[in-house]
Amino acid sequence: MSDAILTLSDLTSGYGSASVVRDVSLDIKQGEILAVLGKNGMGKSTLLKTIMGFVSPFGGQVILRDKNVTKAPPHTMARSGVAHIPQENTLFPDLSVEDNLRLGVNSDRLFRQRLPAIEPLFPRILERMKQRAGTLSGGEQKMLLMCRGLISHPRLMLIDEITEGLQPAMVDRMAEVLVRARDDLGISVLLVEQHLDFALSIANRFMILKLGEIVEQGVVDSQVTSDQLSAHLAV
Amino acid sequence: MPKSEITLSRTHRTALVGCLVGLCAVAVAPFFLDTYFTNVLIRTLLLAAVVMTVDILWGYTGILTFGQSAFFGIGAYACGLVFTHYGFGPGWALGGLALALGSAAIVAAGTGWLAFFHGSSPIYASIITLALPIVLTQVIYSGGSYTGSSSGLSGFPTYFWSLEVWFWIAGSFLVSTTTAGWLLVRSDFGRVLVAIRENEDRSAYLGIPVSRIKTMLMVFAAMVASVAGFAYAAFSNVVAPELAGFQLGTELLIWTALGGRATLLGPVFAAIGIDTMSSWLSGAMPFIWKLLTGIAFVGVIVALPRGLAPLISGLWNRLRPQRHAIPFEANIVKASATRMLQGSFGDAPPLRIEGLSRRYGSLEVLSGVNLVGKGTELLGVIGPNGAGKTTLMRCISDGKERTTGTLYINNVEIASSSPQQVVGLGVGRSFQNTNLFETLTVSECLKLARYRIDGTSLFSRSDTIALPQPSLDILQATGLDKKLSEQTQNLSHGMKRGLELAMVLATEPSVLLLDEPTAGLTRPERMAIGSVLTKLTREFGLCIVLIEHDLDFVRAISDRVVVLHQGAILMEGTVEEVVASDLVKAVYAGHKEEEVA
Amino acid sequence: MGSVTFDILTTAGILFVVASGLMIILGVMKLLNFAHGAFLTAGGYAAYLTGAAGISPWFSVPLAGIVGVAFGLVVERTIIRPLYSRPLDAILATWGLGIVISQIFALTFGRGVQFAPSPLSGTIEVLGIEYSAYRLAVSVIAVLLAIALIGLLSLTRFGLNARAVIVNEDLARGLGIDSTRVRAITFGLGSGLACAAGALITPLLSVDPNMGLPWLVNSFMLVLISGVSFPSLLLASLILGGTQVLISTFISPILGGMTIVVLAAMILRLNPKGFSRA
Amino acid sequence: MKLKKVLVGIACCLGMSAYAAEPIKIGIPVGLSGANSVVAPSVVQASELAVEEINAKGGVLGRPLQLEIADDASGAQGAQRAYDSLVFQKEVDGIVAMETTAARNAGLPIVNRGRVPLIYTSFYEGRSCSPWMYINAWVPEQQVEPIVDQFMSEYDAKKFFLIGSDYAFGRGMLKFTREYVESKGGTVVGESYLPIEGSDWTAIISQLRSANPDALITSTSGGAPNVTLTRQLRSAGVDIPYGNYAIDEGTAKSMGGNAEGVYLAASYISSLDTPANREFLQAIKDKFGDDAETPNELSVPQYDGIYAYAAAVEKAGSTEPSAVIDALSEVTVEGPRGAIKMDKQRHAALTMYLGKVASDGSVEVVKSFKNVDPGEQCPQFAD
Repeated sequence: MSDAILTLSDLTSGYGSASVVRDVSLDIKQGEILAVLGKNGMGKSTLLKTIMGFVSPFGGQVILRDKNVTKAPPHTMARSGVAHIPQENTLFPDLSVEDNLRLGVNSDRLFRQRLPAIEPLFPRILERMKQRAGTLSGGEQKMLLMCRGLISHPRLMLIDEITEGLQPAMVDRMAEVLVRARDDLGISVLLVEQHLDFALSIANRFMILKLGEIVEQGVVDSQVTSDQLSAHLAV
Repeated sequence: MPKSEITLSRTHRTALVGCLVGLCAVAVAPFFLDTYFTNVLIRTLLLAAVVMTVDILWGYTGILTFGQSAFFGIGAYACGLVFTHYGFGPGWALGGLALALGSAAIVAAGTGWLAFFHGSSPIYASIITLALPIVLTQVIYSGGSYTGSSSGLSGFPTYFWSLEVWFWIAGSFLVSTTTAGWLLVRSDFGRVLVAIRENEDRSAYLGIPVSRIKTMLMVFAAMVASVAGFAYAAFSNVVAPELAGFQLGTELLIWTALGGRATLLGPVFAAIGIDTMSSWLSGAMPFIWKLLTGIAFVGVIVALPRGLAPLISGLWNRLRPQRHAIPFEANIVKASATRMLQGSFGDAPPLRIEGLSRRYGSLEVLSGVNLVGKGTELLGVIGPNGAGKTTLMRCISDGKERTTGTLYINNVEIASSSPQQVVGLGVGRSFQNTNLFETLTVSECLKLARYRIDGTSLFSRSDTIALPQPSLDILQATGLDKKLSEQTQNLSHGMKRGLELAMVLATEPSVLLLDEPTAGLTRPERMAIGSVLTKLTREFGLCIVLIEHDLDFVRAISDRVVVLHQGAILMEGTVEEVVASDLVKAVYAGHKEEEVA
Repeated sequence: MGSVTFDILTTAGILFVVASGLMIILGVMKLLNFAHGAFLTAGGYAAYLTGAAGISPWFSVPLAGIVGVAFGLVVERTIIRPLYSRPLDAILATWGLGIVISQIFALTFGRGVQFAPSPLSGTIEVLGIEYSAYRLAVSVIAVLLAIALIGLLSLTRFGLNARAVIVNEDLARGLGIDSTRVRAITFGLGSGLACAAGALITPLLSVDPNMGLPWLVNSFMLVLISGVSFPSLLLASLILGGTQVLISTFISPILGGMTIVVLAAMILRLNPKGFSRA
Repeated sequence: MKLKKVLVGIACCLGMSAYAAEPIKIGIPVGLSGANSVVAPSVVQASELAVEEINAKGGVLGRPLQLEIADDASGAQGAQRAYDSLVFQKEVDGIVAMETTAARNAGLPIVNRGRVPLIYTSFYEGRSCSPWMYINAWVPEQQVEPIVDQFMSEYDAKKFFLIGSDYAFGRGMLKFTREYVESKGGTVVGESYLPIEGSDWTAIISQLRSANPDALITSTSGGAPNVTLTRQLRSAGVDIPYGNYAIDEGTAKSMGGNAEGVYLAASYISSLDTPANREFLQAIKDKFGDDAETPNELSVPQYDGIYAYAAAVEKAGSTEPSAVIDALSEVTVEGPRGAIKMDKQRHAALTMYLGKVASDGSVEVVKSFKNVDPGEQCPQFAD
């Protein structure tokens, strides 16, 4: 138990009367990337939102390092070291890049302290601090998201389809950032993805969500290839 | 409409009994009351009728109005002004009453025009109703000796009938208006009001003219209030600006809140009880009395939002022997010769979109979309999240949404039509989320959807709902036809989806916009919906635009697929073509070069 | 003509000061505070009490602000917080609160008119025109307040958090911003501003239990018409306040009294966004 | 109800053996809440004092007086409740009312219906007539003359500017003022009104300054509008002769220096140096001690009104309403304001005092005008 950063047990949640996530149990260890794969509408985003506290679960538990946080509100989760990078409405488009980054940290003092450490990872973002975030290109916005996530010094990141619409070079860049975050900083990642190659290139383990349930899971090694899994995920 | 029968419905029977009991009470009461109480009650009964209208506006329809006193004041001043300045007699009295009704109706219509339009916020509407009595009082003040300014008008000739007569007039006015109100809120139209309160937007998308209904309701409520005001002035022989003031308007709201909003009788009794009590107590402790009502008001709003009436009726229900509630059972019949079945709309395609774009500030969500939807065609719209699919739906169903572009529905340009007008052109839209009208039953929801075509009855409930064949099919396929008297909040997710679809179909659209109609459904449910959709296009000639993530589902039913990406159409073709396309694969898998678009 | 210009500028300043507390609450909390008038009154009594205690009138405004913040925090916790999901009920509850507050003042201080001393009296000559010194001072304070509020929202941490909550509350919460706390602080700040505004305008007026009421509807209109932006509020105060002064001076003060309400309602009817995009 | 009367009767017999008879009930509808609540306590005290004094001298026709006080909330609706309660529930014999015009107008139909003599004791805009009502306070005819005359003679004022609140009293007073000024050869260079709740006089003050009049006369509603106007005039540096119809001694005092130099006309000023007034002031102080309210232009007519009613009952020999109404025009009351007889078309000729506010807020009597006639108020009741 104790080496798991996050443990879910029999988590069920949804909206109104519809169960979108059903009996999901999983755990993530420190410094591990767990890829949750599945098509659109299979409950992946809802799973992240439930962990984060935006959606209250119908049943089951969310344990963050031995602490039951099933009913914790989102800001408490964020302050306990969980960084959520949602898929939609992710930035404040009318705020400057700098303000968006500042919102990743609780205090401006910490923000200034941590900024230099982040700089080498995202050189292009930091050149545009005064620009409005909405004017960044899609790829730059994704980078800004990662940057904002990392500057909060999270222990766990919940990342929702970060590669969507990214060009290959950017996807590689993103993979690099995530691997460094895991290996150098010991950050655990729950990675919701449709981009199989990307997910499998960095994840330690994977699981496949279908209609809200885990239908398959395993360790990512050379045996697991995207072709095998794509049966579940086929376009 | 069913032929009227001699037997009364249960609702009408209850209303009749209640009305008779009320009239009896009014008839005998003066003989048991002393002069003082009769005097106090005559005024209070008239005010209670106004409170009843506040409850219909606020409690049932969700229009928080501070301005109902203005119409009361208009009625009172119509009486005062006519009798003071023009003449007195039966003719003048009727003329004054007509003046009261007419000017109240005109002012209410103007207020409605100001306060209710598609996209106006409820807070804005409330402020307008607050401004109304303030402006009106100002006008009265500046009327000099014509309106009597601050002093009001007094001592004008009036009918000095005995107190009993006035009591009977006031009492029967209250009883009759309350009976009418009671029937109204229990009629099909009453359900429409509740629907507007619970989900104004969705009502508009079912083709219900929300703003017009609100305005009309305001006009009728204003007319009732003005008659009450007229009688008040004629009885008390006094009119003063405070009768039109917002203080009285707020008091009406307070009584409604304390009595229990949307209970109709609660506010009426609260008005009678509290106003009588305050006649007693405010003399003894004027400041404390106001303070206590203020505190009670805040307390009730925060802790007992439904007021005191539910507490009392709850107690009553526990005390009396349990009666079997007979659920309201509706008959579903097939609508005769519906538009859908007629099929033909000429040669023009049902849906034509030219150069559509939508910008939010600097963000361009849709740009230069051209699209034609033919009859008998199921057009799948796919694309990654954020591609602008839902925005596209919104632009088709609300003329005010798009930034540029032209849109034709059945060859009619939609210009800047409001959603209910677009529904009238033949567009039906279902939504992603399924929060329908929580407290309405399935049959009430279906009736709601037929509002545009079948209209609604003001004071009764029809037990027959005529639905087009496809709606019936959906009801059967999902088993909803067995649950017609169930409240929608108790339905399963799949059933809600089915109901949503059945409702949209009940509006008899020629273009059907479906936003992920199968999200969160089980496989058999999906298949059932899929076959209904296929049937809709093949047999009923509908043009369906379907947003869907599940490509298997799309493949099974769709003729043509449009891929939307970053607000523009990336490609168009059959499902097979699209699936085979590397471009689309790339978009979905995330390999796509940004430059491609 | 010159004094009319001053009338317009100072009226706009007063309107801005009076409406700013309402605006910040509406902006962040999407709540129209119907107790705003009562908060203005509370500020008036704070100024009166400060004067009665012999403290320099210059301190009455900050003192009123502090009292207002404390009171606002209590009100938010007890009355407002349970009603976040019921915005129309929140209107009613704050309205009821307004009644309660003014009755408490009536019970404590009586219905009579009280006075707060003015820190500045008489006139000063500006650009060759004798004009009321305190009105000019209020306008200067209004401009400073506008700068301070714009600065608060665009430069400070709290402002950043508040803007984040305004634009996208869920995202803000996901970033660790306790939106409940932001709302509470906002309500405190809004009521503090309202009380301070009450104390500020009191030397021009007088104090009685209903002194805030006449300001209420005009403030609502100004705030609704300017969206959530202090520059727009400044603009709206200038345009609507200016029209009011012009109509009052050249046509009739009685029509002038209705100008803001009627004009704002018409503008909002024709363009529901008002000045917010201006 | 009958039973209750009997019980009350028994209680009286047992409890107050000095008075074997049933008390005469006098209803006092007054604005305990609302705009008039500021002066209401002084009015109630004056009424209580009058009743106590009369009862101490053996009552009226051997019967004690008894007060029934009801709140009229300073408005029409409240007044209807108050009059309903007094006339039909408490069944009072007479009513002495210091009220707003709106409240009085609302009460009159009830008084007519219940046939109860009413003495109205508040100054007002004039010409309110009812077979059941008498008025013992001033009307415009009595108020306007002293101030305008003073401005014309002392300051040689020709151009007058008039400011008012937009309500019946404000308009009524200024209408009469305009007529009076013009009849005396002056001109009115401006007449401006603000809505009754309004307290921002900026625009009107600008109009005033550009009109450049010799004198200013204001008739606002009492309370906030009046004091804010005075304050804003002072801070705008207006220092022409200034007559104010709405100011009273208490307000002048509370305004401190702001009211200095303001002229007012009144039928009662507490600093009047007459034996009757000294006695009255002492009696108030003795009865109410520290809680005593300063008597004023509204409470003293109330005191007189109760004496007038008592005298009329005494003269009529019963509380029979029409007899009392007839007697009311014939009795003279010697009160703090001097001798007052309501024989001028239901109104009374009054001695008016022209006062000027001193720097400490107290009011100095500048001049007095003996027995100013109320003029043609209710010609239908002319004798």
